[in-house]
Amino acid sequence: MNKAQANSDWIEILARPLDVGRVSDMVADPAAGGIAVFIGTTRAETSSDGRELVALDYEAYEEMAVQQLHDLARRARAKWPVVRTVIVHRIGRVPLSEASVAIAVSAPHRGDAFEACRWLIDTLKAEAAIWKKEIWADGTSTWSGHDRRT
Amino acid sequence: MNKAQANSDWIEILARPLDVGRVSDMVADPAAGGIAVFIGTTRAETSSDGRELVALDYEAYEEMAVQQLHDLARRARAKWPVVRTVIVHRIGRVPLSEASVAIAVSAPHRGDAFEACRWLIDTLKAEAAIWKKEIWADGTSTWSGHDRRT
Amino acid sequence: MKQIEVKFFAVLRDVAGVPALRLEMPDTATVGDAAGILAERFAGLGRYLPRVGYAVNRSYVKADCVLQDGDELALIPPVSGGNL
Amino acid sequence: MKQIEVKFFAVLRDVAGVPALRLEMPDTATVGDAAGILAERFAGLGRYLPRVGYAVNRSYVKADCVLQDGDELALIPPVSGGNL
Repeated sequence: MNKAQANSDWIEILARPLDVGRVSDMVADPAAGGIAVFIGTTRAETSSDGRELVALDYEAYEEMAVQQLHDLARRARAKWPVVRTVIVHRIGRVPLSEASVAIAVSAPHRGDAFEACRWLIDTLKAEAAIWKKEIWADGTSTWSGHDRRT
Repeated sequence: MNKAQANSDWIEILARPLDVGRVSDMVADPAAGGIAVFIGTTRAETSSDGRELVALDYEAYEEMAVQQLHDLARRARAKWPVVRTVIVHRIGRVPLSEASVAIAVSAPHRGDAFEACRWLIDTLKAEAAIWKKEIWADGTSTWSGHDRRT
Repeated sequence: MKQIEVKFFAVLRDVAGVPALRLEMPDTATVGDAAGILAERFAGLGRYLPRVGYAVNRSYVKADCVLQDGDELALIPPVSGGNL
Repeated sequence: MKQIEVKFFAVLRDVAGVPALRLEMPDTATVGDAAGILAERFAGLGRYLPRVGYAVNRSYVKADCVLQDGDELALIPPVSGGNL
Protein backbone atom coordinates (compact mmCIF):
# COMPACT_ATOMS: atom_id res chain seq x y z
CA MET A 1 0.00 0.00 0.00
CA ASN A 2 1.01 3.59 -0.44
CA LYS A 3 1.79 6.05 2.29
CA ALA A 4 3.19 9.50 1.97
CA GLN A 5 3.42 12.63 4.06
CA ALA A 6 3.99 16.16 2.84
CA ASN A 7 3.98 19.09 5.23
CA SER A 8 1.07 18.49 7.58
CA ASP A 9 -1.02 16.41 5.17
CA TRP A 10 -1.28 12.65 5.43
CA ILE A 11 -2.50 10.52 2.53
CA GLU A 12 -2.93 6.77 2.67
CA ILE A 13 -4.51 4.05 0.53
CA LEU A 14 -4.78 0.80 2.41
CA ALA A 15 -6.48 -2.60 2.28
CA ARG A 16 -7.71 -2.88 5.86
CA PRO A 17 -10.46 -1.30 8.01
CA LEU A 18 -10.09 2.43 8.66
CA ASP A 19 -9.38 3.71 12.16
CA VAL A 20 -11.48 6.89 12.42
CA GLY A 21 -10.17 7.77 15.89
CA ARG A 22 -6.62 7.74 14.57
CA VAL A 23 -7.54 9.88 11.55
CA SER A 24 -9.14 12.46 13.83
CA ASP A 25 -6.21 12.38 16.30
CA MET A 26 -3.75 12.99 13.45
CA VAL A 27 -5.26 16.39 12.60
CA ALA A 28 -5.61 17.62 16.20
CA ASP A 29 -3.41 20.65 16.74
CA PRO A 30 -3.17 23.56 19.21
CA ALA A 31 -3.80 25.95 16.30
CA ALA A 32 -7.16 24.31 15.53
CA GLY A 33 -10.50 25.02 17.17
CA GLY A 34 -12.48 22.59 15.05
CA ILE A 35 -12.08 19.32 13.20
CA ALA A 36 -14.50 18.17 10.49
CA VAL A 37 -14.44 14.52 9.52
CA PHE A 38 -16.30 12.77 6.73
CA ILE A 39 -16.59 8.99 6.59
CA GLY A 40 -18.06 7.28 3.54
CA THR A 41 -19.69 3.94 4.34
CA THR A 42 -21.22 1.12 2.32
CA ARG A 43 -24.98 1.65 2.26
CA ALA A 44 -27.45 -1.21 1.85
CA GLU A 45 -29.16 -1.11 -1.51
CA THR A 46 -31.53 -3.16 -3.64
CA SER A 47 -31.01 -3.26 -7.40
CA SER A 48 -33.86 -2.55 -9.80
CA ASP A 49 -34.23 -6.31 -10.31
CA GLY A 50 -34.33 -7.09 -6.57
CA ARG A 51 -30.76 -8.09 -5.73
CA GLU A 52 -29.39 -7.05 -2.30
CA LEU A 53 -26.00 -5.35 -2.02
CA VAL A 54 -23.60 -7.06 0.39
CA ALA A 55 -20.37 -5.08 -0.13
CA LEU A 56 -18.45 -2.70 -2.37
CA ASP A 57 -15.07 -3.63 -3.84
CA TYR A 58 -12.80 -0.61 -4.23
CA GLU A 59 -9.90 -0.54 -6.65
CA ALA A 60 -7.37 2.28 -7.10
CA TYR A 61 -4.71 3.27 -9.59
CA GLU A 62 -2.65 3.70 -6.46
CA GLU A 63 0.36 5.66 -7.72
CA MET A 64 -1.92 8.18 -9.43
CA ALA A 65 -4.55 8.32 -6.67
CA VAL A 66 -1.95 9.08 -3.99
CA GLN A 67 -0.65 11.98 -6.09
CA GLN A 68 -4.20 13.21 -6.67
CA LEU A 69 -5.09 13.11 -2.97
CA HIS A 70 -1.94 15.07 -2.09
CA ASP A 71 -2.91 17.58 -4.73
CA LEU A 72 -6.44 17.83 -3.31
CA ALA A 73 -5.02 18.56 0.16
CA ARG A 74 -2.82 21.29 -1.34
CA ARG A 75 -5.75 22.83 -3.22
CA ALA A 76 -7.89 22.83 -0.05
CA ARG A 77 -5.08 24.60 1.80
CA ALA A 78 -5.04 27.30 -0.89
CA LYS A 79 -8.78 27.88 -0.44
CA TRP A 80 -9.19 27.66 3.34
CA PRO A 81 -6.91 28.23 6.37
CA VAL A 82 -6.43 24.49 6.94
CA VAL A 83 -4.16 23.37 9.79
CA ARG A 84 -3.90 19.67 8.88
CA THR A 85 -5.56 17.29 6.42
CA VAL A 86 -5.70 13.50 6.49
CA ILE A 87 -7.25 11.45 3.68
CA VAL A 88 -7.36 7.68 4.03
CA HIS A 89 -9.03 5.46 1.43
CA ARG A 90 -9.63 1.76 1.83
CA ILE A 91 -9.38 -0.59 -1.15
CA GLY A 92 -10.64 -4.14 -1.50
CA ARG A 93 -13.92 -5.41 -0.12
CA VAL A 94 -15.86 -3.06 2.19
CA PRO A 95 -18.92 -4.71 3.79
CA LEU A 96 -22.15 -2.88 4.68
CA SER A 97 -21.74 -0.11 7.32
CA GLU A 98 -17.95 -0.15 7.06
CA ALA A 99 -15.90 2.86 5.99
CA SER A 100 -14.31 3.16 2.56
CA VAL A 101 -12.93 6.69 2.99
CA ALA A 102 -12.19 9.04 5.87
CA ILE A 103 -11.25 12.70 5.47
CA ALA A 104 -10.32 14.86 8.47
CA VAL A 105 -9.58 18.57 8.32
CA SER A 106 -8.62 20.83 11.20
CA ALA A 107 -8.86 24.62 11.04
CA PRO A 108 -8.86 27.52 13.48
CA HIS A 109 -12.63 27.96 13.01
CA ARG A 110 -15.28 25.34 12.36
CA GLY A 111 -16.81 26.89 9.24
CA ASP A 112 -13.56 26.49 7.31
CA ALA A 113 -13.10 22.91 8.55
CA PHE A 114 -16.60 21.98 7.37
CA GLU A 115 -16.25 23.66 3.98
CA ALA A 116 -12.81 22.22 3.24
CA CYS A 117 -13.91 18.71 4.27
CA ARG A 118 -17.02 18.91 2.08
CA TRP A 119 -15.02 20.17 -0.89
CA LEU A 120 -12.42 17.41 -0.42
CA ILE A 121 -14.92 14.54 -0.48
CA ASP A 122 -16.87 16.04 -3.40
CA THR A 123 -13.70 16.57 -5.44
CA LEU A 124 -12.17 13.21 -4.47
CA LYS A 125 -15.30 11.46 -5.72
CA ALA A 126 -15.29 13.42 -8.97
CA GLU A 127 -11.57 13.11 -9.78
CA ALA A 128 -9.63 10.41 -7.93
CA ALA A 129 -8.65 7.28 -9.87
CA ILE A 130 -10.62 4.99 -7.58
CA TRP A 131 -13.42 2.68 -8.71
CA LYS A 132 -16.03 0.59 -6.98
CA LYS A 133 -17.74 -2.63 -7.88
CA GLU A 134 -21.09 -3.55 -6.35
CA ILE A 135 -21.16 -7.07 -4.89
CA TRP A 136 -24.66 -8.58 -4.75
CA ALA A 137 -26.04 -11.34 -2.53
CA ASP A 138 -26.68 -13.63 -5.54
CA GLY A 139 -22.96 -13.65 -6.39
CA THR A 140 -23.16 -11.18 -9.27
CA SER A 141 -21.24 -7.91 -9.36
CA THR A 142 -21.43 -4.67 -11.31
CA TRP A 143 -18.95 -1.83 -11.80
CA SER A 144 -20.56 1.33 -10.45
CA GLY A 145 -21.67 3.63 -13.26
CA HIS A 146 -21.93 0.79 -15.79
CA ASP A 147 -24.62 -1.72 -16.53
CA ARG A 148 -22.15 -4.51 -17.20
CA ARG A 149 -22.80 -7.43 -14.86
CA THR A 150 -19.77 -9.67 -14.23
CA MET B 1 -22.44 12.13 34.58
CA ASN B 2 -25.56 11.90 32.48
CA LYS B 3 -26.28 9.35 29.80
CA ALA B 4 -29.49 8.80 27.95
CA GLN B 5 -30.63 7.12 24.77
CA ALA B 6 -33.82 7.79 22.83
CA ASN B 7 -34.52 6.03 19.57
CA SER B 8 -31.24 6.06 17.66
CA ASP B 9 -29.79 9.19 19.26
CA TRP B 10 -27.12 9.04 21.93
CA ILE B 11 -26.41 12.00 24.21
CA GLU B 12 -23.70 12.06 26.84
CA ILE B 13 -22.04 14.64 29.07
CA LEU B 14 -18.90 13.28 30.67
CA ALA B 15 -15.78 14.36 32.53
CA ARG B 16 -13.14 12.39 30.65
CA PRO B 17 -11.44 12.53 27.22
CA LEU B 18 -13.73 11.88 24.25
CA ASP B 19 -13.31 8.76 22.12
CA VAL B 20 -13.93 9.97 18.55
CA GLY B 21 -13.62 6.49 17.05
CA ARG B 22 -16.39 5.25 19.33
CA VAL B 23 -18.63 8.23 18.51
CA SER B 24 -18.22 7.55 14.80
CA ASP B 25 -18.76 3.80 15.21
CA MET B 26 -21.99 4.44 17.11
CA VAL B 27 -23.64 6.15 14.14
CA ALA B 28 -22.50 3.63 11.49
CA ASP B 29 -25.52 1.89 9.99
CA PRO B 30 -26.33 -0.08 6.82
CA ALA B 31 -28.86 2.63 5.91
CA ALA B 32 -26.14 5.32 5.89
CA GLY B 33 -23.78 6.19 3.05
CA GLY B 34 -22.04 9.02 4.88
CA ILE B 35 -21.09 10.10 8.38
CA ALA B 36 -20.20 13.69 9.23
CA VAL B 37 -18.37 14.31 12.49
CA PHE B 38 -17.46 17.60 14.13
CA ILE B 39 -14.96 17.80 16.96
CA GLY B 40 -14.42 21.04 18.85
CA THR B 41 -10.92 21.35 20.32
CA THR B 42 -9.18 23.80 22.62
CA ARG B 43 -7.27 26.26 20.44
CA ALA B 44 -4.13 28.09 21.64
CA GLU B 45 -4.78 31.76 22.15
CA THR B 46 -3.05 34.85 23.49
CA SER B 47 -5.10 37.41 25.40
CA SER B 48 -4.96 41.10 24.51
CA ASP B 49 -2.58 41.61 27.43
CA GLY B 50 -0.23 38.79 26.43
CA ARG B 51 -1.37 35.82 28.55
CA GLU B 52 -1.25 32.36 26.96
CA LEU B 53 -4.23 30.02 27.14
CA VAL B 54 -3.47 26.58 28.59
CA ALA B 55 -6.93 25.00 28.83
CA LEU B 56 -10.69 25.57 28.85
CA ASP B 57 -12.84 24.54 31.81
CA TYR B 58 -16.33 23.47 30.74
CA GLU B 59 -19.29 23.49 33.08
CA ALA B 60 -22.82 22.32 32.30
CA TYR B 61 -26.25 22.57 33.87
CA GLU B 62 -26.30 18.85 33.21
CA GLU B 63 -29.96 17.98 33.66
CA MET B 64 -30.99 20.81 31.35
CA ALA B 65 -28.17 20.35 28.81
CA VAL B 66 -28.95 16.64 28.34
CA GLN B 67 -32.59 17.52 27.62
CA GLN B 68 -31.48 20.25 25.21
CA LEU B 69 -29.12 17.96 23.30
CA HIS B 70 -31.86 15.33 22.93
CA ASP B 71 -34.12 18.05 21.64
CA LEU B 72 -31.45 19.20 19.16
CA ALA B 73 -31.13 15.64 17.81
CA ARG B 74 -34.92 15.48 17.39
CA ARG B 75 -35.01 18.83 15.60
CA ALA B 76 -32.20 17.75 13.24
CA ARG B 77 -34.15 14.59 12.43
CA ALA B 78 -37.17 16.70 11.49
CA LYS B 79 -35.06 18.76 9.08
CA TRP B 80 -32.85 16.08 7.46
CA PRO B 81 -33.15 12.31 6.83
CA VAL B 82 -30.80 11.47 9.71
CA VAL B 83 -30.10 7.80 10.46
CA ARG B 84 -28.34 8.25 13.82
CA THR B 85 -27.00 11.13 15.89
CA VAL B 86 -24.47 11.07 18.71
CA ILE B 87 -23.58 14.17 20.74
CA VAL B 88 -20.94 13.86 23.45
CA HIS B 89 -19.76 16.87 25.46
CA ARG B 90 -16.86 16.84 27.86
CA ILE B 91 -16.94 18.91 31.05
CA GLY B 92 -14.09 19.88 33.34
CA ARG B 93 -10.62 20.88 32.17
CA VAL B 94 -9.85 20.39 28.44
CA PRO B 95 -6.16 21.07 27.59
CA LEU B 96 -4.94 22.47 24.25
CA SER B 97 -5.70 20.26 21.21
CA GLU B 98 -8.09 18.03 23.15
CA ALA B 99 -11.76 17.64 22.27
CA SER B 100 -14.56 19.29 24.24
CA VAL B 101 -17.42 18.18 22.01
CA ALA B 102 -17.99 15.56 19.32
CA ILE B 103 -21.09 15.37 17.11
CA ALA B 104 -21.58 12.52 14.64
CA VAL B 105 -24.47 12.25 12.19
CA SER B 106 -25.10 9.48 9.69
CA ALA B 107 -27.44 9.87 6.72
CA PRO B 108 -28.14 8.06 3.46
CA HIS B 109 -26.36 10.84 1.51
CA ARG B 110 -23.40 12.95 2.54
CA GLY B 111 -24.94 16.38 1.94
CA ASP B 112 -27.58 15.77 4.60
CA ALA B 113 -25.00 14.43 7.06
CA PHE B 114 -22.83 17.56 6.61
CA GLU B 115 -25.75 19.98 6.90
CA ALA B 116 -27.26 18.32 9.97
CA CYS B 117 -23.87 18.15 11.71
CA ARG B 118 -23.16 21.81 11.00
CA TRP B 119 -26.59 22.86 12.23
CA LEU B 120 -26.19 20.77 15.40
CA ILE B 121 -22.88 22.33 16.46
CA ASP B 122 -24.05 25.87 15.60
CA THR B 123 -27.28 25.44 17.56
CA LEU B 124 -25.61 23.63 20.47
CA LYS B 125 -23.20 26.53 20.86
CA ALA B 126 -26.00 29.09 20.71
CA GLU B 127 -28.43 27.34 23.06
CA ALA B 128 -27.02 24.61 25.29
CA ALA B 129 -26.55 25.39 28.99
CA ILE B 130 -22.80 24.82 28.86
CA TRP B 131 -20.17 27.41 29.77
CA LYS B 132 -16.44 27.68 29.42
CA LYS B 133 -13.77 29.37 31.46
CA GLU B 134 -10.45 30.29 29.92
CA ILE B 135 -7.46 29.13 31.99
CA TRP B 136 -4.30 31.18 31.41
CA ALA B 137 -0.66 30.27 31.96
CA ASP B 138 -0.25 32.93 34.69
CA GLY B 139 -2.90 31.24 36.83
CA THR B 140 -5.72 33.65 36.04
CA SER B 141 -9.00 32.60 34.47
CA THR B 142 -11.90 34.31 32.71
CA TRP B 143 -15.44 33.20 31.91
CA SER B 144 -15.82 33.26 28.15
CA GLY B 145 -17.95 36.19 27.00
CA HIS B 146 -17.18 38.25 30.13
CA ASP B 147 -14.28 40.46 31.09
CA ARG B 148 -14.32 39.34 34.70
CA ARG B 149 -10.96 37.87 35.67
CA THR B 150 -11.11 35.39 38.54
CA MET C 1 -45.85 32.19 50.16
CA LYS C 2 -43.98 29.75 47.98
CA GLN C 3 -40.47 28.36 48.04
CA ILE C 4 -38.26 28.09 44.95
CA GLU C 5 -34.78 26.63 44.36
CA VAL C 6 -32.35 28.99 42.61
CA LYS C 7 -29.30 27.68 40.73
CA PHE C 8 -26.28 29.73 39.68
CA PHE C 9 -23.83 28.72 36.97
CA ALA C 10 -20.45 29.84 35.66
CA VAL C 11 -19.72 33.54 36.26
CA LEU C 12 -22.94 33.94 38.28
CA ARG C 13 -21.92 31.20 40.70
CA ASP C 14 -18.63 33.02 41.23
CA VAL C 15 -20.51 36.27 41.89
CA ALA C 16 -23.09 34.67 44.21
CA GLY C 17 -20.45 32.57 45.98
CA VAL C 18 -22.91 29.65 46.20
CA PRO C 19 -24.16 27.20 43.57
CA ALA C 20 -27.77 27.22 44.79
CA LEU C 21 -30.13 28.61 47.44
CA ARG C 22 -33.79 28.58 48.48
CA LEU C 23 -35.95 31.66 48.16
CA GLU C 24 -39.32 32.43 49.87
CA MET C 25 -41.55 34.60 47.72
CA PRO C 26 -45.15 35.82 47.53
CA ASP C 27 -47.53 33.58 45.52
CA THR C 28 -47.73 36.08 42.65
CA ALA C 29 -43.96 36.46 42.23
CA THR C 30 -42.45 36.12 38.74
CA VAL C 31 -39.02 35.14 37.50
CA GLY C 32 -38.21 38.84 37.12
CA ASP C 33 -39.22 39.46 40.74
CA ALA C 34 -36.85 36.69 41.86
CA ALA C 35 -34.02 38.19 39.80
CA GLY C 36 -34.62 41.56 41.46
CA ILE C 37 -34.42 40.04 44.95
CA LEU C 38 -31.20 38.21 44.04
CA ALA C 39 -29.64 41.38 42.59
CA GLU C 40 -30.31 43.12 45.92
CA ARG C 41 -28.82 40.27 47.90
CA PHE C 42 -25.65 39.78 45.82
CA ALA C 43 -23.61 42.87 45.02
CA GLY C 44 -22.33 42.67 41.47
CA LEU C 45 -25.09 40.38 40.16
CA GLY C 46 -27.16 43.24 38.76
CA ARG C 47 -24.75 44.17 35.99
CA TYR C 48 -25.00 40.65 34.50
CA LEU C 49 -28.80 40.53 34.47
CA PRO C 50 -29.30 42.25 31.09
CA ARG C 51 -27.53 39.33 29.39
CA VAL C 52 -28.88 36.54 31.63
CA GLY C 53 -31.52 34.05 30.50
CA TYR C 54 -33.88 32.17 32.80
CA ALA C 55 -34.86 28.51 32.93
CA VAL C 56 -37.63 27.12 35.09
CA ASN C 57 -37.53 23.37 35.59
CA ARG C 58 -34.92 23.12 32.81
CA SER C 59 -36.78 25.03 30.10
CA TYR C 60 -36.14 28.61 29.02
CA VAL C 61 -38.83 31.08 30.16
CA LYS C 62 -39.34 34.85 30.04
CA ALA C 63 -39.03 37.18 33.02
CA ASP C 64 -42.82 37.51 33.37
CA CYS C 65 -43.27 33.77 34.02
CA VAL C 66 -45.04 33.24 37.36
CA LEU C 67 -43.16 30.84 39.62
CA GLN C 68 -44.85 27.84 41.27
CA ASP C 69 -44.03 26.42 44.68
CA GLY C 70 -41.11 24.00 44.32
CA ASP C 71 -39.88 25.37 40.97
CA GLU C 72 -36.20 25.18 40.07
CA LEU C 73 -35.08 28.55 38.68
CA ALA C 74 -31.71 28.69 36.93
CA LEU C 75 -29.95 31.90 35.98
CA ILE C 76 -28.29 31.19 32.62
CA PRO C 77 -25.37 33.45 31.71
CA PRO C 78 -24.39 33.64 28.03
CA VAL C 79 -23.46 30.15 26.85
CA SER C 80 -20.13 28.98 25.46
CA GLY C 81 -20.83 29.54 21.76
CA GLY C 82 -19.22 31.80 19.30
CA ASN C 83 -15.53 31.41 20.05
CA LEU C 84 -14.70 28.47 17.78
CA MET D 1 8.93 3.48 -33.14
CA LYS D 2 8.26 3.90 -29.43
CA GLN D 3 7.05 1.57 -26.74
CA ILE D 4 4.40 2.51 -24.17
CA GLU D 5 2.93 0.71 -21.18
CA VAL D 6 -0.88 0.58 -21.11
CA LYS D 7 -2.80 0.05 -17.86
CA PHE D 8 -6.45 -1.01 -17.56
CA PHE D 9 -8.59 -0.50 -14.48
CA ALA D 10 -11.97 -1.61 -13.18
CA VAL D 11 -14.49 -2.44 -15.95
CA LEU D 12 -11.82 -1.93 -18.64
CA ARG D 13 -9.52 -4.51 -17.05
CA ASP D 14 -12.42 -6.98 -17.10
CA VAL D 15 -13.03 -6.20 -20.79
CA ALA D 16 -9.36 -6.39 -21.77
CA GLY D 17 -8.77 -9.47 -19.63
CA VAL D 18 -5.31 -8.18 -18.63
CA PRO D 19 -4.26 -5.40 -16.22
CA ALA D 20 -1.48 -4.06 -18.47
CA LEU D 21 0.32 -4.56 -21.77
CA ARG D 22 3.08 -3.03 -23.91
CA LEU D 23 2.28 -1.33 -27.18
CA GLU D 24 4.65 -0.46 -30.08
CA MET D 25 3.60 2.67 -31.93
CA PRO D 26 4.91 5.15 -34.50
CA ASP D 27 6.81 8.14 -33.06
CA THR D 28 3.98 10.53 -33.90
CA ALA D 29 1.25 8.47 -32.22
CA THR D 30 -1.12 10.19 -29.80
CA VAL D 31 -3.19 8.93 -26.88
CA GLY D 32 -6.20 8.81 -29.21
CA ASP D 33 -4.24 6.68 -31.67
CA ALA D 34 -3.39 4.24 -28.87
CA ALA D 35 -7.05 4.06 -27.82
CA GLY D 36 -8.02 3.28 -31.41
CA ILE D 37 -5.53 0.41 -31.60
CA LEU D 38 -6.75 -0.99 -28.27
CA ALA D 39 -10.40 -0.79 -29.38
CA GLU D 40 -9.52 -2.88 -32.43
CA ARG D 41 -7.63 -5.44 -30.35
CA PHE D 42 -10.25 -5.86 -27.59
CA ALA D 43 -13.83 -6.49 -28.67
CA GLY D 44 -16.19 -4.54 -26.42
CA LEU D 45 -13.69 -1.85 -25.41
CA GLY D 46 -14.91 0.64 -28.01
CA ARG D 47 -18.29 1.27 -26.43
CA TYR D 48 -16.63 2.46 -23.20
CA LEU D 49 -14.26 4.92 -24.90
CA PRO D 50 -16.68 7.89 -25.07
CA ARG D 51 -16.71 7.99 -21.25
CA VAL D 52 -13.05 7.06 -20.68
CA GLY D 53 -10.38 9.54 -19.53
CA TYR D 54 -6.66 9.21 -20.17
CA ALA D 55 -3.69 9.63 -17.86
CA VAL D 56 -0.08 9.69 -19.03
CA ASN D 57 2.46 9.16 -16.28
CA ARG D 58 -0.30 9.60 -13.69
CA SER D 59 -1.69 12.93 -14.90
CA TYR D 60 -4.85 13.46 -16.90
CA VAL D 61 -4.25 14.36 -20.57
CA LYS D 62 -6.39 14.89 -23.68
CA ALA D 63 -6.63 12.46 -26.58
CA ASP D 64 -4.36 14.61 -28.78
CA CYS D 65 -1.41 14.30 -26.37
CA VAL D 66 1.61 12.83 -28.23
CA LEU D 67 3.07 9.83 -26.41
CA GLN D 68 6.78 9.55 -25.59
CA ASP D 69 8.82 6.36 -25.52
CA GLY D 70 8.42 4.71 -22.12
CA ASP D 71 5.21 6.55 -21.20
CA GLU D 72 2.66 4.90 -18.92
CA LEU D 73 -0.82 5.35 -20.44
CA ALA D 74 -3.79 4.55 -18.21
CA LEU D 75 -7.38 4.25 -19.43
CA ILE D 76 -9.54 5.77 -16.69
CA PRO D 77 -13.19 4.67 -16.66
CA PRO D 78 -15.68 6.89 -14.78
CA VAL D 79 -14.58 7.09 -11.13
CA SER D 80 -16.52 6.00 -8.07
CA GLY D 81 -18.21 9.31 -7.27
CA GLY D 82 -21.81 10.26 -7.18
CA ASN D 83 -23.38 7.30 -5.49
CA LEU D 84 -23.15 8.49 -1.84
